[in-house]
Amino acid sequence: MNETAAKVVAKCRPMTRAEMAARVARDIPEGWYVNLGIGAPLQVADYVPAEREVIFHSENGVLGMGPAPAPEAINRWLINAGKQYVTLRKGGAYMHHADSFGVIRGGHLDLCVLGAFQVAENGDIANWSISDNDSAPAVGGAMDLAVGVRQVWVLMEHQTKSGESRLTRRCTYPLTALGVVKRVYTNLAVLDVTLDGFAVRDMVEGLTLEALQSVTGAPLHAQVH
Amino acid sequence: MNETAAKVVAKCRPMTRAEMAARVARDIPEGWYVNLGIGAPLQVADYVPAEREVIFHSENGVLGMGPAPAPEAINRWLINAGKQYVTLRKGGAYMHHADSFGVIRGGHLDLCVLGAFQVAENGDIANWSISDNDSAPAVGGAMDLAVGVRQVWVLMEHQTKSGESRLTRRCTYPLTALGVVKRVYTNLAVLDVTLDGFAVRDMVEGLTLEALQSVTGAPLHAQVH
Amino acid sequence: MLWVPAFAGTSGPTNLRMINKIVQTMAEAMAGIRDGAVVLVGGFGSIGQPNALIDGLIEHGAKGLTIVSNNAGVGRIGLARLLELGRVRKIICSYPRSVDPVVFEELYRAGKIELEIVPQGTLAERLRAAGAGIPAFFTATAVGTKLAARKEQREIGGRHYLLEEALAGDVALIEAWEADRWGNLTYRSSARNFNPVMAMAATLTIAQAQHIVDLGALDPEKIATPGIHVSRVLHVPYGEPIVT
Amino acid sequence: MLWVPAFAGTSGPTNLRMINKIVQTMAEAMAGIRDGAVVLVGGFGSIGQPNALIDGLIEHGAKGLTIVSNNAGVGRIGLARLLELGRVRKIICSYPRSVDPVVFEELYRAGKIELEIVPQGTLAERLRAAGAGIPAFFTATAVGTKLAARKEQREIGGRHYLLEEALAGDVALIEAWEADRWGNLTYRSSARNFNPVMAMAATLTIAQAQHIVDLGALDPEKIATPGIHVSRVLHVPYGEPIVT
Repeated sequence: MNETAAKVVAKCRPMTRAEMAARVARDIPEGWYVNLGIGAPLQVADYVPAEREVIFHSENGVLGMGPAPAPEAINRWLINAGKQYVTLRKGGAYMHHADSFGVIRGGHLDLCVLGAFQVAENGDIANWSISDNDSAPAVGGAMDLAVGVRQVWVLMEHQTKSGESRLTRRCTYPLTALGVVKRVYTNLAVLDVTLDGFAVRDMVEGLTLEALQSVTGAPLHAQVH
Repeated sequence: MNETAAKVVAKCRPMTRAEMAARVARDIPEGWYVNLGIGAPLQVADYVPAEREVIFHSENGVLGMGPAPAPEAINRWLINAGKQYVTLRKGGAYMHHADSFGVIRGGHLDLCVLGAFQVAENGDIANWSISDNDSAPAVGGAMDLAVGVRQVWVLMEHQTKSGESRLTRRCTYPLTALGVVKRVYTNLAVLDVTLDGFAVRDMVEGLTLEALQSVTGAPLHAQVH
Repeated sequence: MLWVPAFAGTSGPTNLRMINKIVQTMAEAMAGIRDGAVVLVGGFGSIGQPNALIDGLIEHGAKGLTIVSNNAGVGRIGLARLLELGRVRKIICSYPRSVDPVVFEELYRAGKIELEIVPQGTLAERLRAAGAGIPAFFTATAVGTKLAARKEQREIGGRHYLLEEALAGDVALIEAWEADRWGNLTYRSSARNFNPVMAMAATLTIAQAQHIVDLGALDPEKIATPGIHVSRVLHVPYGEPIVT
Repeated sequence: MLWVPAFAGTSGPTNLRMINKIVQTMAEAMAGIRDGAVVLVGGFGSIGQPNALIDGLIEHGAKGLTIVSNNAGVGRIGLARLLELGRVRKIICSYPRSVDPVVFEELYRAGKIELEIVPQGTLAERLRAAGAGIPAFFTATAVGTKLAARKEQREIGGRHYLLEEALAGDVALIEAWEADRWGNLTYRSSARNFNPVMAMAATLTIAQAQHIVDLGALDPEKIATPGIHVSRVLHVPYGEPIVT
């Protein structure tokens, strides 16, 4: 990393988790059917205004999921894929697991927002295991979502805690799916995955393309609007 | 056909359609899940006493089908596979076509009673088309039922109108399924399909094995009880 | 076309940009159906059959169609009329026979329509597979019969099976009992039949419904087709079906 | 064992030889489960999980089991307890991690339990396939990943797919909301999850239900598992589940 770039990165304020979730929420068109992966993506639902009709799906057979209930109004049989209590909006429906994954694999959802360890410039995603010798690998519904949903967006920190880029030329962690990611939201930028690799759609205030490149493990292109 | 045999056949009274249906009904154990093929087999339901719980399934998504309704109590959305109005018994349920054939193909039904053109001594059945040049072949659910249900019984006339045996060494009509028939109810006899071929279980009064053999296109064995 | 502006007069919209799949005219319901489309038509015989939408399709005028339906029409109305008008290139069904299959049989004998006979359970499963993202599956149905011709066969666990491919539609025509503006559907008794699997198997799913209800009025445990599988809903309160 | 004599005291039997799948004791519910059985266990986390039946299986004592379940248990109770007691040879699941997967992880690290990780949608579909008489199907899930190892791959219509086989159980343990004597079941909210597909995938399906209702009390449009997929029902009115 050259020094100027490093200074630029150091000076800008990365987005918080909440800001990242809000940014994703802002970009979801009204009327879309959306699945939110467990972890950070689940927060996205909190930032879609209630009067805007985005229909959330949860792998465990809930379509039309609403926000967390008030403590006195919890339905103890109604959870999301992250095993948190949720509500059902008017117009919501329940289905069994095979039907629920039929919705996923059959390409009926417009969007899935997933967390990830790494995303490669060819759209590959690694989000379920950090090693081939994982002590207890757990895949859940990630692979089904990644291949089945029409569009996959990833929400993740730009770098690991030790400073490595999570955006890479090729994934080094075990893959979840090949070439499926269309967009990445990080704490520093929003990037589209194009045939030419990562194209920067937006950056946090004060950041430059050069500075972003200095903390990114794959070549960046300026977005053509 | 030798003359004595012919006389014996001519003298005995073949069962009527109603008697054949009643005979099948008598042999269905209580608690069985049963599908009745369109045509003559549909009549079998009329001969199971109401207090005996046999659960009838219809391909078009009805489980727990009851008898025909009184004219003033017809539900115009409730028909059987033969497109006749039926009723739903207490405990009945509706399902869509894929689930309904999941019940069939998944081996969940104890018994299917089918009509047929021919049954061979190896259990092959031909019941959907009488020629490879059929003007408009129509298979319906016959092939699914024949391979999917745990036990297939056939209900048919012993001979064609022109006097040919419908029980044969090998089917000459287009096949519905291979080696699936376990029992045949005709207007003359009840026969099991065994590894050795047809074994006579019962005959109409006055008939002899020799006489029955004379009108049957495959070797008959006396049933070992 | 998942999202369309709400129309005044439908079940209490307060937000003009909310999801509203209910259309007001047959022309809107049929918009965009192209010549050559694969059209899935619900129903088992006349029960659960979307007769109004079939008439709408006749009016719409699309031709060169492939029709997927359990039956091939009765008499000279509805599906039979669509065939008679020469709009159908091919029909995929399990049971083209009926009490009066005159139109289909005339066309078939004259070589003017292609017929693909599919066992009823295989037909239902191929549609469900298309809806569920399963491109192909094995089934024991039709092994050893002439319907197995040119199909891949495989022994699995000592039994023989055929490979069958998913059957997707460009359009599905569905008959429902109740519907809401999100496209959630219920059916009545045995009128459910092929409708739910066809609804999920098509790109553009159009439902006619006897009753339009407010969002939230349908029991979420009882919705047989969730709205995600439905593109448009037309209110057609025609009353009782007639068995043909 | 589709037919068992009715017991006095159940929902109004007048015919002593009628179908009655309701059993009165846990011992009857568990009767016949053998060592080495493949046991499907419903639920997604603790919701829809048949905890009473799992405890009954522990009491019953069968060992060398293969457990098929989305998760691998939490803490040291229920499924985790079954594992800890050494009764489970192999577990087939999508997500063995939990807030407290201590027992599973200990056994797995010690090489005392075999693990087959299956993507959640593939797991649900393999179970559904077993129930629906589909021996194998293709899916795009897991193509190009290490979970594709040793699986047959095929290109269909320009896309790559893996062949997955049906997953049948000897036994299924199910949690339902309501049940009647024919074994018809309803579920509550998201507690439906794997239960309906597991119910249809096993030879012996045992359901625990919070409510036993009279035959005919369940809406036939709302029954999520028809009784044909259920062998035995045990009344377990335990109240509210706790998320773990």
